[in-house]
Amino acid sequence: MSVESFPAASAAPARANTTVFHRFLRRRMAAVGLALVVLLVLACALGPFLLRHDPLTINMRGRFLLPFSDGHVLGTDEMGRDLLARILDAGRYSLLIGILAMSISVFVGGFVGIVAGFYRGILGHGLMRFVDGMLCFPSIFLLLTLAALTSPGVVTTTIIIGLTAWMSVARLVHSSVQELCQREFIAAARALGLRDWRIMIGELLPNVAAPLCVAATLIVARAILLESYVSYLGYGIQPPVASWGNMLQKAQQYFNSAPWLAILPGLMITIAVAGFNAIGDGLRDALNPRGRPG
Amino acid sequence: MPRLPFQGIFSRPFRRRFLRAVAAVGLLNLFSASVFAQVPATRVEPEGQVVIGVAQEPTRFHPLQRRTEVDDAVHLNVFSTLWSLSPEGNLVPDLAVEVPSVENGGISADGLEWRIKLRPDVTWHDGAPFTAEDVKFTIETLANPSYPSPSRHGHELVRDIEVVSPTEVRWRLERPFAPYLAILAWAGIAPQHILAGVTDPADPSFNNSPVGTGPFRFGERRPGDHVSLVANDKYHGQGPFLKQAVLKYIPDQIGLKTQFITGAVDAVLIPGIAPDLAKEVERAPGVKVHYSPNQFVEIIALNTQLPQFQDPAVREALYLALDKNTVFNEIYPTGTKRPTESFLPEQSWAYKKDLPEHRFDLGAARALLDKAGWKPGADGIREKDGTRLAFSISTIAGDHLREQFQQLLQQDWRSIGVDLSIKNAPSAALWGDFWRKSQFDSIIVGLIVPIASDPDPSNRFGSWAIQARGGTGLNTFQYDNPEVDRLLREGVGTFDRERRKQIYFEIQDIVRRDLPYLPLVQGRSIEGTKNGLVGYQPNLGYRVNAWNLRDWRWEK
Amino acid sequence: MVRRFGARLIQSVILLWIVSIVGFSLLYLTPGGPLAMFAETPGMTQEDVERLERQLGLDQPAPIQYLRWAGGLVVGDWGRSYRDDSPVLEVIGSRIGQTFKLMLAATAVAMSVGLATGILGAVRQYGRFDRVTTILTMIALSIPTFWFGLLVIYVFSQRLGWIPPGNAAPVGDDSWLSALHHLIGPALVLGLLSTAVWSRYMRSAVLETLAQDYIRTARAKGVLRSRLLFHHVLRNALLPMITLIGLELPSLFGGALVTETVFTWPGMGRLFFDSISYRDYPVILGMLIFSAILVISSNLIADTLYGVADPRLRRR
Amino acid sequence: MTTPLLDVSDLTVRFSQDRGKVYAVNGVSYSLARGETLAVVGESGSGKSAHVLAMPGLLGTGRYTGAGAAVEVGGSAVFAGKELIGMPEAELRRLRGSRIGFVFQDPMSSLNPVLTVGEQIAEAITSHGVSPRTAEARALDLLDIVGIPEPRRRARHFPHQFSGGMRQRAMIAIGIACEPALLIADEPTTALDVLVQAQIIDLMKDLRRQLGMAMIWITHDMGVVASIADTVQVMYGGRIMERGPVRAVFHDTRSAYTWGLLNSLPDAEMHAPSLAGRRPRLRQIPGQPPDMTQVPVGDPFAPRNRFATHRCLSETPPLQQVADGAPGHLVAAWYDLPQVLRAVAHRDASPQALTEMGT
Repeated sequence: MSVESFPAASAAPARANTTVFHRFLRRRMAAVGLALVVLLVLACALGPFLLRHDPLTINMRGRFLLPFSDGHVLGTDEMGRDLLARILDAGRYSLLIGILAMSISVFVGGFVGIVAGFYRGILGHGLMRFVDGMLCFPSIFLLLTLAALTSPGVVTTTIIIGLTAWMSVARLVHSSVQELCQREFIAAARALGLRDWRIMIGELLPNVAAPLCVAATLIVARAILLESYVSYLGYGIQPPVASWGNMLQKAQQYFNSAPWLAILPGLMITIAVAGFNAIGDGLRDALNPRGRPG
Repeated sequence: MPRLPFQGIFSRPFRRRFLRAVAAVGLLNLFSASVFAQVPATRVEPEGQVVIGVAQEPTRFHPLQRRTEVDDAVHLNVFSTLWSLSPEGNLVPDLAVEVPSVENGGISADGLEWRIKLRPDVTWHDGAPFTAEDVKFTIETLANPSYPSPSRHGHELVRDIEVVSPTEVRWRLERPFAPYLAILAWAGIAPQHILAGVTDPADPSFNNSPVGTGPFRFGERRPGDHVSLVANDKYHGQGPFLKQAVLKYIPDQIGLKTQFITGAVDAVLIPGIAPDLAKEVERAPGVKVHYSPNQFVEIIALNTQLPQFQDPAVREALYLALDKNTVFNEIYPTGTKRPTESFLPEQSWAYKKDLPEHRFDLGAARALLDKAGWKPGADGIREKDGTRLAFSISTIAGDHLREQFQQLLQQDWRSIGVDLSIKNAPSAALWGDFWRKSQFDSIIVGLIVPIASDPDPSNRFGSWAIQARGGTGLNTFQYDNPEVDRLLREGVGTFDRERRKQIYFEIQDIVRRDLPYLPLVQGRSIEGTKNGLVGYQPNLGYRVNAWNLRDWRWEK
Repeated sequence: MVRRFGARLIQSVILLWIVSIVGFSLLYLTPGGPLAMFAETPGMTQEDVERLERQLGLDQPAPIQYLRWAGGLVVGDWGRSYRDDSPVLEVIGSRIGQTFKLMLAATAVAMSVGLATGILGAVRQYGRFDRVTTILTMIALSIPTFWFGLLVIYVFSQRLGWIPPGNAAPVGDDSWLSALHHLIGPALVLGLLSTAVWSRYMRSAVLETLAQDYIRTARAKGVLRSRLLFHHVLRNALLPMITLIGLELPSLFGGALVTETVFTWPGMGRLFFDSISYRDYPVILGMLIFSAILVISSNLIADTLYGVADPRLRRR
Repeated sequence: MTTPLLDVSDLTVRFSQDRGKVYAVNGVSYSLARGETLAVVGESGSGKSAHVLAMPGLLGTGRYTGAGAAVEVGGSAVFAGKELIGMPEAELRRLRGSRIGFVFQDPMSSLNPVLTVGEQIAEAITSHGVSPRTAEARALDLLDIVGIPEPRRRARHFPHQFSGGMRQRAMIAIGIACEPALLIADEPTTALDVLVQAQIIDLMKDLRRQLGMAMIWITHDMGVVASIADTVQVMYGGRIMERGPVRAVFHDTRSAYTWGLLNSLPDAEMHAPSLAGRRPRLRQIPGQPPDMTQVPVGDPFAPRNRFATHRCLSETPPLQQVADGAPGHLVAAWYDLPQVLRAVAHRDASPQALTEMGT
């Protein structure tokens, strides 16, 4: 005789229907991160339309202008281009590359993870060993080798970053799928004679969506960082296209005479990456309230 | 931009004398200035060290194998050549007692028999005596087709090499070949007593501890950091005055500049100071900045076989729309580059001064294109017969000044209806088939056109030198002009310098008119030394201005 | 234990085999080659270039080149550098010391600062210190290493003159004091990211440990607070940190690459960039394999150590 | 009349979390005599563990809370003449383990996995000023006392090398290491299987007799209550619902909640292993447990109580002596349960039907 199994007196039953979003917003860092990212995306998306200056217009007679001179809020760069316009324009590329590269990793990683988790056997094993192998290379190593050996540009940089970041996604998805495959509903789906791909897309994919979302957000942050590394080292985005990384690379030449040229893009990278990181952290906690804090 | 062997042997005075002599003797010259450098000097105890910052790492010290310009900084100080090149362009005897000539009997009248007398008092760094066997071994190895020598150019003509005595060696050339004297001024003599026994040419042991006869012994190499050279107290010439010379590898130009200003290095050589930072460095206390001309001519090479570029009007319009003034006032500050219209350095005797001067005139450029039938399309880009005036421009990714230049061009050319896209690549990708087989549209490149000691540009403009069409040579412009072909053939067929000069003047005129490339500037190396360091002397005969470390010292 | 180790060892060898194929194909498939940079050498003819290519074995088909190279790997002959003909292992060996020194210093910074802040933050969760460190670690995780390095050089070297702008040591000065002085900047920069990672992991490990029943038991016994922290909390919370060393290694190694570039440090990072720009294939491949071995073996060692350190996994 | 060992009056416990306040214990008063065994019964969240652990400062008032909750404890709890509430942590620490011993529910998670069992027992002794050497010897004695064979060998083992029952014996050894005046046992047998449960209960009965200590035994198992306790105290919603001598409470039940507990007997069919795990599924008292985040008003059980009156919902009943009951039998109810039950019995309501009516 026992009373233990009476419905547990939950501490907050009234809020049991609290949505993930609310839980997310209750974390201050996450909310700030979301606000930063939204602000940044809006500024980069709309800013260039609202500014008087074109990010590509060169004015060799107005180079290295100080901030707030001649109608240039942040001054001009080494080619006399408006720095604010350029930073926002660069942000479009940096953010876009981050998001596209993330999509590639999530797509490839999700695909490999689901397939490998669903088909145990040689296929699954082989795929996961390949993932392990790729993970043995420090990612910057892999990235730079690829970047240095191909012709640089927006498309190649995006693909390369995407292709060096998918392995962790594959691992994550693989382990969730393996766990899911133990569950009854998958067995039921199989018993019903559903085709494999329908089980994978219809049953498994929705169930790995939550961890995938978290991983995706964190990968955006990582991809933005990686893009900046590669571009900084001269193997990434090439002028005249600006990205925060290559603006930094060009600006370091003038670190002594015009330090703000290098400081601002670096700051933007930090803000964007921190924003996405904070969102990712918040999402993870919100989706998994009993998970580890911090 | 690649700076490679044999770039600098053609400074004007040397060449002038050389050809005067050729004209006089009909074949080879006697150097009036073949002074004996081996006047015994009172030996000064070497003291102090100098740290020279370079942005490439010296790694190859084997005198018989391929090397880059920064390796030369070691080679020229550890090894000796039979004779060397002075800054004035004279050949100065080093291991040889005298530079051979017809007049002193070193070279036979027909130019085929060479007889070299060697100094008896030279020892290798390991104490072994230097003899004629070493010279024989060096030349034979360089000529050996199965040995990985960088080039057999010239050496392959040597026949019947023979050691007459320990201090005399002689050989026969298969045919008269004047440039061989200059080529030998680049060939460091290798120790036969060490290398004769090494069967595997890839054995790194000699590379890692080379033994020469030069003013400095090889000290040590800390990979990725520095190479140190130590004074050779048994050096057969004057000097050295420094106890130690260090080539400090600092991988990027900005780091190099920073460390020079902060005093961590005493001199900056390869690749020197970036032009846009020269003024900043000049302002720093305690340092001197040198603007030393080099052999590079910077151009925008055009792939003339592209349909856009086949029309000469397009090439001319592009040149008219090139804002050289802004480039040389803003991107490359005054004094750091010298605008040019020719492919030859101004120091060359064949350099033509009065080529038509470039002018910047966007209106004229537009008018020219209009006249030639290139009509602006809906997007403002001109087209003719279905060909859009759109093409790409390439250069080495990361060369920030050229990138700035490209972006300026993009804007200027857009205004005459040209769509220019930028397509840069790392050097290893750029200089392969992309460049050699003319796969580019246009490319900014620094060239050294003459080969060895001659201004002859056959390798660049002869229609037989187009690799894309199976030729051998570097006519990557795919420039094909029968008139130029004829002149080139005539130019190498005569020894009359005045005649040749006229021919090359004519070629410069035609090329300037045809514009297979858009000429920009002749380069200057911007190098720096600390105050109090003396001995730095630019020498167009070598590709690194650390050729004479034996003369460097600190002022008392 | 031994059997587990053996199985892991076999897995590792298979991994290495995969790694070698991936690495080789990567380089083989890319355009350009080690002799491209001699293209603009006047006096070097096309024939000269082809002759040198033959001598380097670059004209062989890919599978032959792979087998030749992989066979060498097994017997410890990793090929020769195209740049100076030195054996690849020797080339790597000549640089790895500097990189290890840097990584070690960075790890020392990261572990001391990271563990301390992580513990303090967890012990006073949501306190002011915890809030500040949480924000700081987030920034540290997000800041681009090279940019931070540039700032450090600009402020502490060029403006204040406290630390040298780069290099491992001035030429000819081998004193440890000078070496230490040169190490400060790069170690701090490289250590920043790891510090944040360590701090976060430590914080959550401590929090998790604190929530364990046995901590309540210890308190119920009346154990002194200091003993509670060091004997009960840290002993348990530090255990998973052993594996973190293994997990952190690849990113630390990659970070060293970037930091070395900023601080002109003569280690593996510089070697990597030089090798890439010179297309020194044997060295690039060697470094890829080397880093993979490093990662695999460090994971293996970390797992083994964990097995030894945690009594639940120990077998007598 | 001797002074009680523990005198609790109007004890309140509140957790504040980021979700708001939780009213865990709302004014609990009772006293415990020396040598007395008190069983505290209730479901999870009834405040039965919280109120007991709050007194010696084990509910997160210490530095190392671990949970994201701050705890406020109010009221008074006098232990052996000393006020525990508000006592500095350093002083509390000295009490814990020496005068007050503890045995917790899950011996696996309650023992530190990386320390040997011997170390963990000895630590309970060294923490109170005994030299390590003495403590070690004492630890071996204790292992022997709690019935672990080969103490010398076993002391060097880690918890994972022990069986469940042996772990709990070790846990008990820790609890009694300093011969405390009060042993707080928080569901010490819940995690054990039935056979081992009985052994542990026997052991603790023995020890209680030998050491003459008082015991607070927190449990949800009425069977255990009957076999070990002198007094039983039924808690719900952070309040005492009914309290009194075991016999009185069991046979003269006055609270509807107690009555519900006693009648929620598992029947045979429900002993079958469920998919959920080791515990059999039991019949439940219908309805939701109370929302502890609201300021409590009225009889907390009223919303689930079939017999609740309007008064029950609005006014909190005080804990009072049952007018016609045994001395010390207290109940907090506005209704008179025996009377209500008699009325229902007329309509032929089986206990089972009755609970079902509650829905």
